[in-house]
Formats: sequence, C-alpha cells, structure tokens
Amino acid sequence: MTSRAFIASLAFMAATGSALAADPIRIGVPVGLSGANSVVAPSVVQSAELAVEEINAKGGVLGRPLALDVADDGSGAAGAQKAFDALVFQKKVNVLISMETSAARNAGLPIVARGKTPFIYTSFYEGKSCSPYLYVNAWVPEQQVPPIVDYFNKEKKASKYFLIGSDYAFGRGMLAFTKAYIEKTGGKVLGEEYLPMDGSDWTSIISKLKASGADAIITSTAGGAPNVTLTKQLRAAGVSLPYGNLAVDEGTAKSMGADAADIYISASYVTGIDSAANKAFLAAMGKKFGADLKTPNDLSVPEYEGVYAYKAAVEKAGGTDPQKVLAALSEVAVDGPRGTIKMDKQRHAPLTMYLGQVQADGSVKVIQSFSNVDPGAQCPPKS
Amino acid sequence: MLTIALDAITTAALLFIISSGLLIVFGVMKIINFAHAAFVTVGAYAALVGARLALPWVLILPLAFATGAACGALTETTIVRRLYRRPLDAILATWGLGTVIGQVITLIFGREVQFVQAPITGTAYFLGIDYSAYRIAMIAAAIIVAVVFTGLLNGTRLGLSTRAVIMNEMLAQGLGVDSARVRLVTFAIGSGLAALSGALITPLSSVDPNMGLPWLISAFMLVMVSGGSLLTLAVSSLVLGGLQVVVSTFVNPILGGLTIAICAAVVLRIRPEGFARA
Amino acid sequence: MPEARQFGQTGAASIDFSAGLRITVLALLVVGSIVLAPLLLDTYTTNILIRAFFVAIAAITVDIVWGYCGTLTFGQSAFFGIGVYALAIIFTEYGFGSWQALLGIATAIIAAATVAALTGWLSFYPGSTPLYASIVSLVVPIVLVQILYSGGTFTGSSSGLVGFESFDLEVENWFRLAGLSLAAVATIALIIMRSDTGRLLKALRDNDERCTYLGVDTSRYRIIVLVLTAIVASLAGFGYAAFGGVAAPENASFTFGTRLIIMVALGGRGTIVGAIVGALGIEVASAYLSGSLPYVWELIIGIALIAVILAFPDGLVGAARQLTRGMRPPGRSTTIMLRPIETAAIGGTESGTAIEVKGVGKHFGSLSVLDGVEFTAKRSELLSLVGPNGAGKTTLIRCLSDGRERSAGFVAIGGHAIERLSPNRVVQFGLGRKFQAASIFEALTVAECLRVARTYRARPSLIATSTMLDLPPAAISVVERSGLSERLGEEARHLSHGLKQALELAMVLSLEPEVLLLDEPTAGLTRAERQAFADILTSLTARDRLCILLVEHDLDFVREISSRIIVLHQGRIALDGSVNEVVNSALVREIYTGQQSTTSEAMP
Amino acid sequence: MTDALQVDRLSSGYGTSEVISDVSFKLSTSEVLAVVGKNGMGKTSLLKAVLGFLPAWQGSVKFAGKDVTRMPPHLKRRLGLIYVPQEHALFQDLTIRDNLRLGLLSDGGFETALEQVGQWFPVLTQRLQQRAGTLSGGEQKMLIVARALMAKPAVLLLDEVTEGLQPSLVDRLSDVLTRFRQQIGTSMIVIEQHLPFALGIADRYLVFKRGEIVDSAPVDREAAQRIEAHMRI
Repeated sequence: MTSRAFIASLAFMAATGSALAADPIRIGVPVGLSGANSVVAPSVVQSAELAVEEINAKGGVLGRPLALDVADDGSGAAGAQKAFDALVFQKKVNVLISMETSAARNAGLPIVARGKTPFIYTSFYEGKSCSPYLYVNAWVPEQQVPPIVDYFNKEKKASKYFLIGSDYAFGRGMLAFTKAYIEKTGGKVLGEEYLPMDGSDWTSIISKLKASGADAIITSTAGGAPNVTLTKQLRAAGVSLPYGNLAVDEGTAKSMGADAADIYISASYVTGIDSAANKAFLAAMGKKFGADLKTPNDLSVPEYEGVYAYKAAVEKAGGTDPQKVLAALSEVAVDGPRGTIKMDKQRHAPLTMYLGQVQADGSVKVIQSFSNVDPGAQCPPKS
Repeated sequence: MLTIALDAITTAALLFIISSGLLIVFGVMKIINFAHAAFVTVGAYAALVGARLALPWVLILPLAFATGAACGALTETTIVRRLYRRPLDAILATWGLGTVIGQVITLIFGREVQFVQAPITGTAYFLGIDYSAYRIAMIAAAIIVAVVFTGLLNGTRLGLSTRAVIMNEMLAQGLGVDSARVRLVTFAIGSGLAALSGALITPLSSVDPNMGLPWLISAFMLVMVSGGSLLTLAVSSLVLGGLQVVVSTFVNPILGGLTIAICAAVVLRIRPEGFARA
Repeated sequence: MPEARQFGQTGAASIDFSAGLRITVLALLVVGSIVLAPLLLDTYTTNILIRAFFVAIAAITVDIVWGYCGTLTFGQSAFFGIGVYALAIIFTEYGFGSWQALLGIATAIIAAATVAALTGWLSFYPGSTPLYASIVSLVVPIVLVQILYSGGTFTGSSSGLVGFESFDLEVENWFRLAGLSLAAVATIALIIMRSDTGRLLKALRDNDERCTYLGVDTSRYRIIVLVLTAIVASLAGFGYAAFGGVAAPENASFTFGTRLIIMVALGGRGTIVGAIVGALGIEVASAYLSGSLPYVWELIIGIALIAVILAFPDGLVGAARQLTRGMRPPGRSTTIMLRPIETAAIGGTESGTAIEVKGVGKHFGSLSVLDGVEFTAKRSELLSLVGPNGAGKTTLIRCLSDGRERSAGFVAIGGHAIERLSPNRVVQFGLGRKFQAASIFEALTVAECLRVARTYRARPSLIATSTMLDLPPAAISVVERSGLSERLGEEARHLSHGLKQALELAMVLSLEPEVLLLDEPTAGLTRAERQAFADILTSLTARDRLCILLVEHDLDFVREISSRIIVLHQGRIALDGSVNEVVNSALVREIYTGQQSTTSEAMP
Repeated sequence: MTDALQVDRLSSGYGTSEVISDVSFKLSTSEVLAVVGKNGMGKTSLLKAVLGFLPAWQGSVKFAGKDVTRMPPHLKRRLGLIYVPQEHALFQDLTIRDNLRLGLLSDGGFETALEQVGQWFPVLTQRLQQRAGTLSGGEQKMLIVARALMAKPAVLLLDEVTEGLQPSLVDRLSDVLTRFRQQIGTSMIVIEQHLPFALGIADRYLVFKRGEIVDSAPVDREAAQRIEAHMRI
C-alpha cells in the first residue's frame, strides 16, 4: 500500500543517513503518489531508494551520504507547486530527480528556476521541454515512434494507420509526431481520434476505426484506466489489427492478461534486456523489496540511473554547486540497466530502444533493438 | 449506419443502467446523491472480489447489489436522513461521502487499475455486422433493470407505498404508510442499483477508485432532465445518449463527451420539467 | 420636511464610536502583520500563503454567491481559471510587458464578465430553482476545462502553459501584494454585505417570492452579483498565475470549484471571514500534510465536510460565534429613525378605476378553477372576496398579481394592462400583495425588512447602513399602531404571528400601492389583533384612498369592514353586491351551510 | 367502558400562531360527534393535531385509553384511527384499485373488502382500472369514504365529506355511514358545513370558534337553531 511503503522508506532513509557522519546531499523526488501517476509512482520511489542505498553503502558522494525526500505532487500542477515548494524551499534539496506528468513538471519549472536547483526529469514525454535547469534521460517521440512504425511498415505491410489517444499533451504530442512520421515514411493516416482523459467509453471511436479500413492502430492514451478500457473495448469489438501502444508499460500489460496479447510496445527499458547490468539491477531490486517489489519499468529505471548521473556530475563538479553540476550533467556518462547514457543532446539523451511484443502471459518479448536512437533537436539554442 | 444505431442504443442502455439508481433516489426524496459515483465504484470492487473468489456472475451481481444496498442503508440512516430539508447541503454531504468512500477503497485495494474478465467476450454477429457481444448484452440488462423496477414499483405493495409517498406524503402517512421506512428502503435500492451498474460496466472498463466519477455528471444530468420516472429516464438516455454518439461520430468525441451536460442544461432552461410530461 | 421620530436604545452612538475604533485598530493590525510577516516567515510558508491568499479571494466570491445569495455554485473555479489563462496565454503569445499586462487584465475581466453574464442568463429567470442554478454552475467549468484540453499549444492542453515571463517581484512583495489584495477584497465584501444592499441579497436568499412581489427583479440582481464575483475571481486567478508562472487546467476544474465550496462550508458560509479561514486553513494544512499522506488527507477533508454539514451548518466561524454569543454585546443595536415621506399626492377627488378584470379564467388541462370572472374596483373601495374552500379565491389573487398565471382574460391594475408581466413589473403599476401565511424575511430585522420593501422606490446604499428609514405614512402608522416601532432592531423570526402579519402589511404598504391584495390576513390572529387590523384597513381606504381586495373566511370580519362583497363559488362569481345584499342572500347561506334557504326568513 | 378517543387540554398551531387552544373532549365508542363552525376556525387543524400532523404544544390525546399524543400518524392509523381529509385526499394518478388498496395495511383480504365497497358504491368497483383523477367530484368523495370504511376503523375522522355533493349523494352517504356504524360500531368525528347531514348522523355536536369549543350538546330538535345562533353571519 503506497503511503505505508513510502513512510517505511522515509524511516529507512533516516537510518542510512545517520550511518555516515557528514551532512547528507538531499535528493528531492516529487512524484504522483496520488492521482493519475499513483500506479507507477511506487516503483519509481523503489528504484530511487535502491540507488541511494547502493551509493551510500559505497561511501556516498564525495564522502557525503545521499538522502531522499519524496513528496506527492498529486499528478497535477497545483500539487506539484506545493511539492516543489516544499522540496526546494523547505527541505532545501540539492537536486530534483523525478518522473512526473507534464503538467506537474511544467508547474515545477518556475520554482526550480527560482530556487536555482538542478532537475533531472526521468519520464518519457512528448518532448520540447526546455529550461537551463532541466535534464531528461528518458525518451521523446523521435526515439520511441520510429521503431513501431518502421516495423509495421516492413513486417506487417501496413500503410493505412488509425491513431487513437487521450486528449492531453502527451497523447496529442505523440500522435502528432507519429502522424508526421507515418506520412514521411509513405503511409497514410485514416483517422486521428481523441477521448477526454477521464473518458472510458470508446465505442464511437472504435466503430469509426472498424469502418475506416485501416490496417494498423497506434494508440497513445493516458496511462492506467484509459489505456485499459481502450484495449478491452478494442478486443471486445473483435479488433485484431496490428496494435502499437505508445503508453502501455510492462506492469499494466501483465495485469491486463489476455487482452494485452500482441500489443507492440517500444521502450528504452524492458525487464527482458539481456545485459549484466540489468540482471544485477533486477537481482538487487528483488533482494531489497522481495514481495513488495513493483515491477521495474521504463519509468522507474531512468530514476535509478538519474541518481547515478547526479552522483557522477557532483563528483565531476567537485561539489553540489548548482551551476557546476548543471554543466557537468551534460558531460558525464552512466552505465545502467539501459546501457550507457549521456544527456549531451540539448540536455536530452540518445537511447537504445527496444521493440517488444506482449505475450499471452503478459510478458514482453523483445523483437528488435535499435541502439543509440537520437532524440533530435529538442531544445535548439535560440539564435 | 447500423453500427451508429447500435452504438447509440448500447450507450443509452449503459447510461440508463447507471442513472436508474440516482433517479429512484431523486424521485422519492428529491435528494441528489453525489455519492452515487462512489456506490458505482463499490459495486465494481464487489464484482472484483467476487471474481477473485471465482464466483459465477449470477452470484457476483447480487453480491454487488447487496453491498451497495448495505452502504446505502447506512448512508441514509447516518447522513441523508438529517438533510431532507436541506437538499443543497445533502449534495455537499454526499459529495464528501463520495470522497471518503473513494479514499477508503484506495487504502484497502490500492490505486492500481484492476481487472475483471467479462462473462461474455468477443463479438456477436448481429443484424449483419460484428458487434461487441457484451454491449449487446447490456441492452438486455437495461431492459431487465427497467422491467424489474417498474414491476417492483407498480406491482408490489412496497412500490405502491413508495408511489403514494412520492405523490402525497401526508396522505400516505394518514393511511398507515411509514414514509421514513419507505425512504430508507428506496435509498438502499437506489444505492444497490448503482453498485449493480458498477459491476455491470467492469468488463468494459477498468476497476479503479475513481472509475465512477466520469459517469456521475451524465447520470446527474439525465436524471434532472427525466424529472423522476424510469420511463422518461429511458427516453432521455436514448435521446441524449444517442445525441452523444452522433456528435462523437460526426463531430468529435470530445464534444460528444459534453453533449449530455450541455443539452440537459439547455433543455431544462427552455422546459424546466424536462422530458417529464407536465 | 416632516419631523423624524426616533426609536431604539439611545446611547447607541457611543457603541458606534467604540465599534469604529475597534475596526480601525483591527485594520491597522491586519495591514501591519501582512507587511511585516514575510520578514519572519520562511520562503516555503511565504509561497504557500501567497497562493492561499489568491485562493481565499476566490473562496470569498463563492461565499457571496452561495452563503449570501443562496446559489450553491461549483462554477467560480471557471472564472478563476479564466483569469489564470488570460495572463498565461497573452504573456505566452505576446511576451511580457506593461501593455501586455493591461491587455491581460482587460481580457480577464471581459472574458469572465461575458461568461458570467451568459451563465447568469441561463441560471436565473423568473421561476428558476436553486438546484437548476447549481446544475449550470456544474456545467461551466466542465466545458471550460474540455476547451482548454483540446486547445493544443494555444492553451497547452493538459500540461498547461509555463515558461512565460511574468512580473518580477520579490517573494516578500508578492506576499504583501496578495495579502493586501485579500484584505481589500474582504473589507469591501464585508462592507457591501453589511450595507443595505447586502441585506437585500440576504432577502433574495431567504424569500425570493416576497422580493419579486416587492417589485425587485431578483434574477437581475443575481446575475449582477454573479458577474461582479466572476470578475473578482478572475482577477484572483490572474494574480495566482502571475505569481506561480503556470497555468493548468485544474485551476479551472470542477474539482477546484468543489474544493472552494468545501473551504467555505468548513470556514462558515455567509460570513466572508469563514471563507478566508477555510481557504487559508485548507491550503496551508494540505501543503504540510497532503505531501506526506496523500490519501489520508483526502479522507480527512471528506469526513470533516460531512461532520460540519451535519453538526454545524454554519461552519467553524458559526460555531465560534455560538460559543462567544454570551460574551458579545447584544447585536445590531443601532438607532433607527422613522421618517414619513411625502407620498405621491393622491388626487383628492379623482376616483380612478383601480382594478379591472374581464373574463379571467384559469384552467389546468380540462379542469377549470376560474371561469369568466369579471369585475372592477375603484379607489377607496374595500372589496371582500368570499366563498368556500376551493372556490378559486387565492387563484384569482394570483391571476391579478402575476401576468403569467391566468389562462384567459384581461387584467388591468391602475389602468395598466398587466399582459404577461412577472409580478415585480405588475407591482410597479401600484399593486401590493400580502400573502396568506405572513411572508417576510425571517433572518432580517424589522427595520431591514421594511428597507428591503422600499428597494424599488429607493435604491439601497452599497456602503452605508442608513439609520434613516423613510416610509410612507400608511406604513408608519401600521408600524406604530402594531407596536413594531419598539422592536425595529429585532430579527423578524422572533416576532409573534400577529406582528409578522402586521410587518408584512407594513412592507407591502411601503410600496405606496394603489391596490392592496390581502389573502386571509386575520387567519390565526387574536381578537384584539383582528380589531386593530380592521381599523387599519378602514383608515387605509378612507385616508389613503387605497383600493383593497380582501380574501376572507371570517364573515363577521368581512361584514364589519367591507364596502362591497363578491361571492366566488366553483370558480365563478356567484354574487357581487353590497354587504347587506350578500349577507341576506339565500344563495350564500346555501353555499356556506349546504342548507336549503327555508330558514332564511327567520333571519333578523 | 373507556372512551374511543379522549382529547385533553390540547393546544397546537403553525409556527408561532396558535390555532387550537386548550381543547378537551371525549368520544365514546360508536358515538358520532359533529364538529361545526365556520371556515378558518381551526376545525381541520383540530383533526390534524389529534392525528399528529400538527405538533401538540400542550395536552394529550388518548386512543382507547392509550396515550398516543406523540405517536406518528402512520402508527395511529395502524391502531384503527382513520382520517378522511378534506383536500388532496386522493392519489389522482393512481388507479381506483390502487387507491383502495392503500386503504388496507396489506393486500390480504383486499378482495373481500372490495366486495363490501361494491355494495356501498357499485360505481367504483365497476371502474377499478380507471385513474382516480378522472372521477367526478362526487365519485371521488365516494372513493375516499370507501377507502376509509373498508379498513373497518375503530375511530373515523371525516373532514367535510359532503362538500360539493348534490343532495342525493349526501343522503346516500349518510345512510352508508349510519349502516356502517351499526354493523361495525365505529366512532366518528364529522366536520361539516352541511348541518342537516351532520345533525342527521351525529349523537352530539361541538361548535368550534377561533380554535376553541364554544358550545357542546347532544343533538336534539333545537340543535339546529342553537348552532344557527353561532353560525349567524
């Protein structure tokens, strides 16, 4: 249960904190413990806890321990303003490392700027969020969409696409890019439909889809409920076209059971990545959280790596001075479960992307991988 | 074309099922139960638990109804009973109750989106097109709900007493009807219906602590427009639900989502008694 | 200038003085603490409070619309949101600058006012219900948020707008700005709500029908209030966004609207102070608690709301007041001077037709309650309308005072055809209607009730609570004879039944009507009260030359005072004649006693 | 023997206005009591106070010796105290059948009761499925009375049942009531404008004026004159 797990973690942090003498480097994690993100948030907190524990066990950063401050941003702007205020001005954290909704992130940026605090954003998003204080180590459309579309074009001989999304920034942002990319690669988009974020009745859209004669679907809904309702209703309506889902994560796919089978996802992390680093990471997570373990996913792993990225930057900068750390963040590279990651492309990072297919048992089978996909020009310097 | 018709009818069916509980409560006590959404959610979780216990659907539905009815009875005796003279405050109090129930559910079941497998899956070949079998089943469900409760209201002694209280409470009391009990039972039945509808929509939607909320406004509007009878509710559901589908199909689903609310407000402005025959 | 007569405790002046002193001191304290506080508070608390201040302003507008005017509104958040986005969109599109700022403010005001006017027109019309108004207020934010979501980059959709340059103030000064704005808004609100206009708003809430029959266009007032509060809320939003540098759909959402209501409900509706307490309390508490225990926090709010609604509907402030009631000096003890005004000189000899009724009918489907009713009445006539229950007497009264009631026929009051006009317009033709059950404003004092009754003759002040009560002589005489003059400062709800009846009569007379409709005014009065009432009515016809139409069961009373009697039976006029004609008619005895007219000769 | 109904120093009213002041009277078993007086004198309020629709400010109401002053109306009905209101006494939108069904506490024995009604007012039982609202004024009155009688009440309170009835119906009503009383032994309080009817069936009368009893006596040859005196315009 979220809040209990979270309180426990606080207690734990306190313990490790006191283990080392010097005053700790504080890491703020504003995250959606309640609201839309509350399903995935616990896994994010867990991976942050693991990273901090590992680092402290090895003597911390420049001899100082790391301490976590988690705050609920309610997955929205108002909550985020409170959370960022609390972390930046009350807890006086040295850095913010978190996965959040775009609304929450945007609400936080002005506060981060006023507090001159570095902010490592570890959630995939619709792209083009730029602030001198903001670094992103997760994917943007330019990195996620091409694998699916290319695969559908080539393997499924798809050319007529139907796009369905939730009516919010991520949904519209992703599909706008997808549409452009499909048309660039010679495909056609027969329909692009949105339902309000809290909408749960996709009937009329599905009817349109069935009428359209499309030969592939790509969806980008809000995580959780809308994603599930759409998938279930697609299945109930007997839609069995190639189905690329830009918003489903492994955990949700697993819990959805049979309905999720054959969904194609494109991610920078799947548990099935066959690398020593990933295996070690999964083992450590399993050891630390046992039964309470939330399946690590494309949102929680970047958090884990974000903490290490900050460690590297501080060590390079020889201290926690914000400006120096910000400069260093673009230069340090971190080896993690997702491979080697360096946020050197306009404060975004090239990533290895994996095209996966959900199996009947809900597990994700990696079909193809594309190494070092470039994020493209997210924040071109203003001329 | 036929698809649109089916979409319209099945949508209307769902709306009808979900609003009927709210309507019955409003019809008898002129109270808007904003905890309705929460009761819908309760029903869905009841179904979830039932499914986990591997109960058959013929047992899951009664279970959901019973759970909802129990919550309703408790609510009436502890909260609503004191607010009959303050209908606007009743809206607030039940809204508060709604959040409480939502949070309690969260604390017990967690925030995670959960799932209930549909008893009927896949599509049915219907009038020459493949259509979601479960949605078609919903039409039947709506008709059953309508028939059962119309029957209950017109066929039974309780129904008679209830109608008597609706029409003229003082006279009914004079004839020995215990109106307090009628209100209690009605509220329980209304809440039970809400829960039942919650259980019925789970196969189409996900189960999460706020799943009921998106339905609340539409249900509320439909009840206002229908002005208090199951028949007019059916009419409003068909008209406005149909309109929603049409707008969703030919304009866009976002506007479609607003159709019911806006149309209802306008209809009531022009014709305060809504679809009810004056 | 007729001399003014003074009632109520003297020495009230000194109380006024001390009150004035108290207020000045209080004001200084508030301003002082707002200016100094940021020096003591840490940045975090300061930021929290700045937002809380803006939210509190929005909460105040909710309190005015709901607490004072009685419309439960979920919609104020929409206006707040309009302000937020007015700033965000304009600064994003055109960058930051002085003219952009002005444009932003202008947009915020105009947009909010327009939406509010539209909402008001939809919500408030003759015969609209509070519930309907709530429904509309529910739709507004939902629609607005949906528009914001689908607005693409223009509105920033779900992510909202961010990164626009905004006013560059020190946090401390933001605190002072927000704090002082809140203080200002609160003060103005308090002044207006305590002024004569404020009383009028309370009157609307308590008894809309009575207001309508006092010639007040209640819908218009409600719409005006909505527009003004919308503008204030919008400006609050403007400030909120200017400080936060973010615009998000949830600033306009129905959820936020509900949150505002909860703040007011917890703090105490209808007190302004309560709104502030609630808003600051919840905002600050949530800032400290919700971060660490998200679900429990929501749970607490929900439970608190239910508890407050059930246990103390007046919220914390209300509860506090009840506790301290004993300690505070007895309320509203201002001196009130009754001052007779020159009534529009009633032509000495002219005896115009006051009421003209031709072929009036009222049908419900096939059933007809009134049919072909026809009569005229002159000035200084006292015309009694008698007949058994269900004869249609009250229905006839309704048809005379509300143009929309009758299904057939013609009615003119003071020579003006009432067409299909609503009661407040008919009243302006010189009609006054007194209801059967005394219809007054329970929560207002006697003096306030009378002042509200003057609204359409004398526009009430926005600021002052005037101590002069200008009334037509007729009203004053009722006030004095009935002994109300001794209890002007008392809340009407504490009056006896008889005094309530007298008060309502005085209120109706304050309209300076030419035609007076009285529906069973003596029901439940004591013998003495009845006598007093009879005298008043007679002098009204004799001295003030009113035309009175009296519905009455008590035939003794009728015989005593009428100059003419109309007998209504089964919706038709059965008899229309002098007192003696009617009293001795066999027909009447039959109608009343079901007795054949055999014994009628036996009458003395 | 205990009185069917015993009202002792009862005061009641609406809001702040007292419409029943310190009223006391007894109704013994199978007695019929006529309450007369002009409109607006509180006769109806008296019945409402007895039934508990109006709160009793002071005094008590005893039913067959049992204090029922604070008992809610629906329980009094279950004890056999039945009220026939003057206005809104019908469920206009319900069928005649349903209106009659509401006369009994349960549907058990409805059919037999229905036969009884058939004997009193055949016109009703011929049109059971018709909406009550479609009946003529007179027929509606019959329905109201029938609904009350079929429950075989111990005490029956009739408020202006003859209002708007043509003489023939009034007579019909009066002998139905008289016969019924002989068969069942029901006590009745009859509020009436229609003196001949009231005095025709009553053993005793009360004159009610401004919430007080101003005269009470057995019905005899001079009763009419004495009441005239009070009623005189």
